Amino acid sequence: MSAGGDLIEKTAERHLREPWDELGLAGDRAFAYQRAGATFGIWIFIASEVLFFGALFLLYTAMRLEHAADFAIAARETNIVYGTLNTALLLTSGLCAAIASQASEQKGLQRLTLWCLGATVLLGLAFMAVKGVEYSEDIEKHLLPGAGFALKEPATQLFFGFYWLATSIHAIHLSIGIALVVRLIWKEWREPGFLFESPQVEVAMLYWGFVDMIWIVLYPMLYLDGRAG
Amino acid sequence: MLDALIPAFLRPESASVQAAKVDAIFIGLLLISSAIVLLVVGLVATFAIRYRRGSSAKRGEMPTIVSREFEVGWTAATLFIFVFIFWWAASVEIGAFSPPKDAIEIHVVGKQWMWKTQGPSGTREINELHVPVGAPVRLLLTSQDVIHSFYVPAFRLKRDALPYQQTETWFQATKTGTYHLLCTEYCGTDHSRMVGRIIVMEPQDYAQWLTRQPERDGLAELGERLFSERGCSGCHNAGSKVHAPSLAGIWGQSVPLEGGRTATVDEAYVRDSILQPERDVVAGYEPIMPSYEGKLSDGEIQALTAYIRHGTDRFDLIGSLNLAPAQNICAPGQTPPESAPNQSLRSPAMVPGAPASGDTPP
Amino acid sequence: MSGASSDASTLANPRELDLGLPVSYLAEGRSVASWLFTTDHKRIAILYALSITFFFFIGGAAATLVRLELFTPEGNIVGADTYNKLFSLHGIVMVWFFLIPSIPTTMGNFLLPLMIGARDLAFPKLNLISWYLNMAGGLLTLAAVLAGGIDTGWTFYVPYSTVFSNTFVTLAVLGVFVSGFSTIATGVNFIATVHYLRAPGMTWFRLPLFVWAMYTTSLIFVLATPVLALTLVLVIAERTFNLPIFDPARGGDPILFQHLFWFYSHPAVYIMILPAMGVISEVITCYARRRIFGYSFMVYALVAIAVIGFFTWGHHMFTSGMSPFAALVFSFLSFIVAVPSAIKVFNWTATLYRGQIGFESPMLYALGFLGLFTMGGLTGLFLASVPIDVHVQDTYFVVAHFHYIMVGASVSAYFAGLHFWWPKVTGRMYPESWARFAALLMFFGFNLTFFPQFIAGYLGMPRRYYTYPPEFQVWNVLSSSGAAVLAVAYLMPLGYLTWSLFFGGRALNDPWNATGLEWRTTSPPPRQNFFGNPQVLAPPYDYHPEATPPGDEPRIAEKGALT
Amino acid sequence: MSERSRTSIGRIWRRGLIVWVLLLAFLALSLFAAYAAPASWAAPINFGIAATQAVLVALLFMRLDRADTLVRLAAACGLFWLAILFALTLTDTLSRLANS
Ligand code: HEA
Ligand code: HEA
Ligand code: HEC
Ligand code: CUA
Ligand SMILES: [Cu+2]
Repeated sequence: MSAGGDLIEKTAERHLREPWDELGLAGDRAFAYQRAGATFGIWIFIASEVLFFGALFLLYTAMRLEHAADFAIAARETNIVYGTLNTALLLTSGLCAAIASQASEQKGLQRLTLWCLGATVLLGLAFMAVKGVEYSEDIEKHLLPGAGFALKEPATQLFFGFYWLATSIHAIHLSIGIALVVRLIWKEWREPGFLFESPQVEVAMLYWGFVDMIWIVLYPMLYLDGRAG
Repeated sequence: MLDALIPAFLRPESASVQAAKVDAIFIGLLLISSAIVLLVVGLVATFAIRYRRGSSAKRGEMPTIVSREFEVGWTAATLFIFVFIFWWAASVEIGAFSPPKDAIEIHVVGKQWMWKTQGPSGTREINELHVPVGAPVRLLLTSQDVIHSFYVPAFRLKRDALPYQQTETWFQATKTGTYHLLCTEYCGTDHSRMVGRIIVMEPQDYAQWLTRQPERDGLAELGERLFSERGCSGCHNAGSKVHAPSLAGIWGQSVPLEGGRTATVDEAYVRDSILQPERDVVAGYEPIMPSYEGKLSDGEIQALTAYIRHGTDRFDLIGSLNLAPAQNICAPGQTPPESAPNQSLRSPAMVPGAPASGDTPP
Repeated sequence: MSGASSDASTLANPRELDLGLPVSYLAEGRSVASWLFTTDHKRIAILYALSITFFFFIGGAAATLVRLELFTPEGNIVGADTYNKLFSLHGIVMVWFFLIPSIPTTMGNFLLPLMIGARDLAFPKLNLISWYLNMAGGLLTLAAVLAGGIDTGWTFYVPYSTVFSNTFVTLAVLGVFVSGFSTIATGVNFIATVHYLRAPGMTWFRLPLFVWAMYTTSLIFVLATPVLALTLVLVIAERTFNLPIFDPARGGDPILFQHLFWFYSHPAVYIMILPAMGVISEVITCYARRRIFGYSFMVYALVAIAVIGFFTWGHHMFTSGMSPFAALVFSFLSFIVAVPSAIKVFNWTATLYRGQIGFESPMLYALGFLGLFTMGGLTGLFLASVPIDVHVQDTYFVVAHFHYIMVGASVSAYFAGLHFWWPKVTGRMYPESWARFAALLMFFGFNLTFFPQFIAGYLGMPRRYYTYPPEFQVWNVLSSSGAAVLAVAYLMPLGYLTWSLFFGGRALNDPWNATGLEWRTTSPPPRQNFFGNPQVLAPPYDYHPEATPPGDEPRIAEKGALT
Repeated sequence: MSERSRTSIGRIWRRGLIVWVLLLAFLALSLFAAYAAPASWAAPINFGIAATQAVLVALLFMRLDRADTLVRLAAACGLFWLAILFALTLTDTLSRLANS
């Protein structure tokens, strides 16, 4: 009982312990453990998100199989310049994110990490700006499904239903990504050195990479169909 | 035979070819399941009593190999039983899949909250369907609004009616009589009142019935005009903003009134409703309907009544839904005209990628 | 005798009452804030327990009104629209705010770290956020009810829910959507915990089956819920922004909605049963004093159910207009998924063989579970046979089927677990004879309520019917009377368990003489769960490897109480 | 961890840039294919390219190439379950389409 009592006293000082405390791990292994746990956690979440977007893509697949011709007509109406530009922006931001994540693992690369995070945010914001311009042009062109829709083939409305939905869900994800990265930058600013080996950088960057991948798939769905001929 | 195992009051009426087959599977499954339940519950009870705490039954270590053998054994056994049941059920399903070529073709349209049918030679009915006994009947279903489901318990028949799509099923009645027609896909407020009757008749009665079907007469046409001219449609039509009951298919139904009474819709009731609407207020509605006392002549009221009786809907379902007209209609007992099976109404094949007719899938 | 042995001096001795030991998690901080901002998995479990109890009674009250209305064939107590809102409320609340979170978030949260010898879940803050999301979702749905209700049924089928219903669908759907995030977060948390925080020696095949059940349930949480979330987003988008997605008038396909919905909702029914199976495995072994029969098969069966459960969703759509080819595929797969359930039933039965079976209330619930789950599962096979399903689809046969599993099996298991771990959670004993009486009453009331529904269903009574053809009245009267009994039976635990919090005897650390790490600490456990580093040296359910030694039995209530 | 810290800045950048250039090249390629390839070929080509790009991002930006088996398993699970969803739903939609 005395040994137990001892332990309790010790832990009373550090009131909230991390769950991995006292798993019999050496200090730095515990840290690696925490990091690995966080990475694993975010990957499970990404698997979950794969199904979220997967269901959306399934919807597209099924509708397009049924209305191939109308979908081609509708896809021609999207603005390929903005679409391609945005794809390039996001791919570049993905590069910055990847570099940031790898740089954060190494001593002495804090500045690089910070810069890359900054660039990631800026590219993300640029994407959103382009998307905003594109949206307003779409609205001008009456591509919002409903009364007064620009195209007459009925299933073109389905395509644009999907277009608005998919792009806005993607934009919401991207905004969350931007918020996460801004938070990291803010934390580093408040508490220099925070970014070094922080599992949070890895988590945010993995999420960013995932949002990137979603756009990579959306691009041919929304912009490339029906261009030939 | 087998179904004699179940007392009559536990057995739903069985009035179609399919019903007998379904009941056979049902009873088969019931026997298997009872055996399983008896086995499981029996074992649990036996063990619970024999090995209750403190009983003197002998306990000891179980031989270690047993466990594995048992596991594999009962896994294999259940798998075998399951595959057998599946095979049995599936073979009945596949066998009953496509309707005979000479089936009578009936179009069914579901609509909140009524069934409209159109049979051979254009006979139209609401919440009712007359069919001859012993002849296969093929139903082509669709819906004007939400999903409904056409259910005839006595035939063990059910199929959803989907908006802008066509589904199909078929049956062959084996017994004359009147059977429930129910809607079993939840479709809004009066889902539970979307019920009707299937009337199975002897073929000669059916042929007679067919000839007796009145065309919609002039009176109802007049009523229809009045219905919109006098503003009834403003409240009573489906799209209306005013909360008023739909009059579709209410003829002969009993309606619940405010205060717990019910009334049957007949000439007198409709007349009362028009002249003294505040007297019998339908349960769940405000008494906002104006009285038409003095504003409508007796003749006009009769016309309106005729209209309500014969259906308030323009009943041009084939036209409005762009369905191809039925091609192989024939009176029972006759041979069908040499008909090319209507390609666009072909049933979905059992095999994906089977040679498709009409337009090729993308 | 303990399978989980440890460093004897630092661990609480399971056979002693720990009077001198430090504060339990319950006593650490008594302010409201210390509860609302806690990251202690045990306190979060209590928060969940409160919220799901609340939702259970809301759902139960709606069910009571439904049954009252169905007493007579005419509509006389509520209007048609109200009735529709009642069963929708009942289904939505019971499924998403009671049964899905029930066992995982209360017992799972409380016991998972204890059972694997961890201090907490891997992401304690995320755990708290989950609870808030769950509450937010529940309150949004309740707001929809207060605003005027929702009448789509729990299935939200389009186009009724998107185009035709003019009730508060968006709000309610939003509520379910938000609660979906809560379950995803819980799933992520559980999976990471099981992978990373097992105590030394706790190998995968030494995990208690309850932990395996939580793990497999979490898999479904993570992989199925997002599809529901997306589907609900589509419904919201179609309703509020008029985006055409499923609208058949603009080329959409309502059957696609059903695929997406059931891709989630069929696996979701396994979310509701797997945790129950976990609880039952713990309870049966303890009161039969035997090692579980065929541990590894039990594990494989759990995993198989979780995985194969994803292949069978189409059996809800046999009459929907789905292609008949697909119907047969789904029918076949539905039979396959029943095999692992059969393995479990047989193994539980075999576990009883040569045991020392006692009939404390958790065991009564567990035995009830066995029978009712078997009944419910077997009627599932009826439904999986296409020709029979064509007849009974959307009739009371289906209603009876799923209540047999969800109420008869899962809720029984919930109560079994509640009683079993009550001493651990609260440190108090409940009055055993009351508990036994409630268990028996529940079993009786349950069968009276739902067995007649099988008959009514086979005779052709459709579900979601507010008025019905009078020939079905007999069955409905029986069913409604049963529901009254059931209501009383459910109110009883509420009463005596609350009583026990204040007046119940103090519980021993291990009143049932059970194995498992959760019993190797005080009742209630301290914030840190253990006094020292638990270490696991043997497989679980190490009840009596050889013949039962005399005296190896639970210390029943009287002996377990201090006063 | 120690193995990771040996990676120099140069290597990080070099590797990242190569991937990035590849990704952009693929983007250009798919843009070209969308206009130049025959209509029936365009979709498979474009989705094939998108898949390749996604794999590149997953492996080299999100570092699946060096991740634990456990993490890879999580990613694989996502894809596997996605496959279930697609396969069984399309079983129905395709067999209905093939006959309508
Ligand atoms: C916890 C919930 C739960 C569980 C576990 C199950 C389990 C099963 N369910 Fe159930 N089901 C629901 C909840 C559940 N269901 C709900 C809520 C609905 C309705 C939804 C709605 O429409 O609102 C539904 C509806 C439903 C339908 C659609 C009915 C319809 O609407 O037409 C079908 C059809 O196949 C079905 C089948 C099955 C099968 C085959 C199993 C199997 O997993 C069962 C396996 C178990 C056993 C088989 C018993 C034990 C086995 C033995 C003892 C072995 C020995 C047996 C033999 C050798 C024969 N269920
Ligand atoms: C997890 C799930 C769960 C649980 C626990 C229950 C519990 C019960 N359900 Fe359930 N039910 C569903 C899930 C569940 N149900 C679902 C998903 C549907 C389908 C909905 C749909 O169609 O969309 C459904 C539909 C459904 C119907 C069909 C409605 C219809 O189709 O028209 C009926 C009818 O009898 C019913 C009855 C009951 C009863 C009597 C209980 C009882 O077990 C409840 C007992 C509990 C209490 C009674 C509460 C305790 C007491 C009080 C609150 C005090 C007040 C009461 C009194 C004083 C009497 N339920
Ligand atoms: C201002 C709206 C309004 C107008 C105009 C109106 N009704 Fe009604 N009607 C109602 C309402 C509300 C009810 C239900 C309450 C009641 O029974 O009074 C009703 C009930 C009825 C009923 C009984 C319905 C039932 O389900 O039993 C009939 C029949 C009827 N109306 C016929 C007519 C006819 C014919 C006209 C035109 C000549 C007409 N109504 C014009 C609002 C209207
Ligand atoms: Cu129509 Cu229910
Ligand atoms: Cu199911």
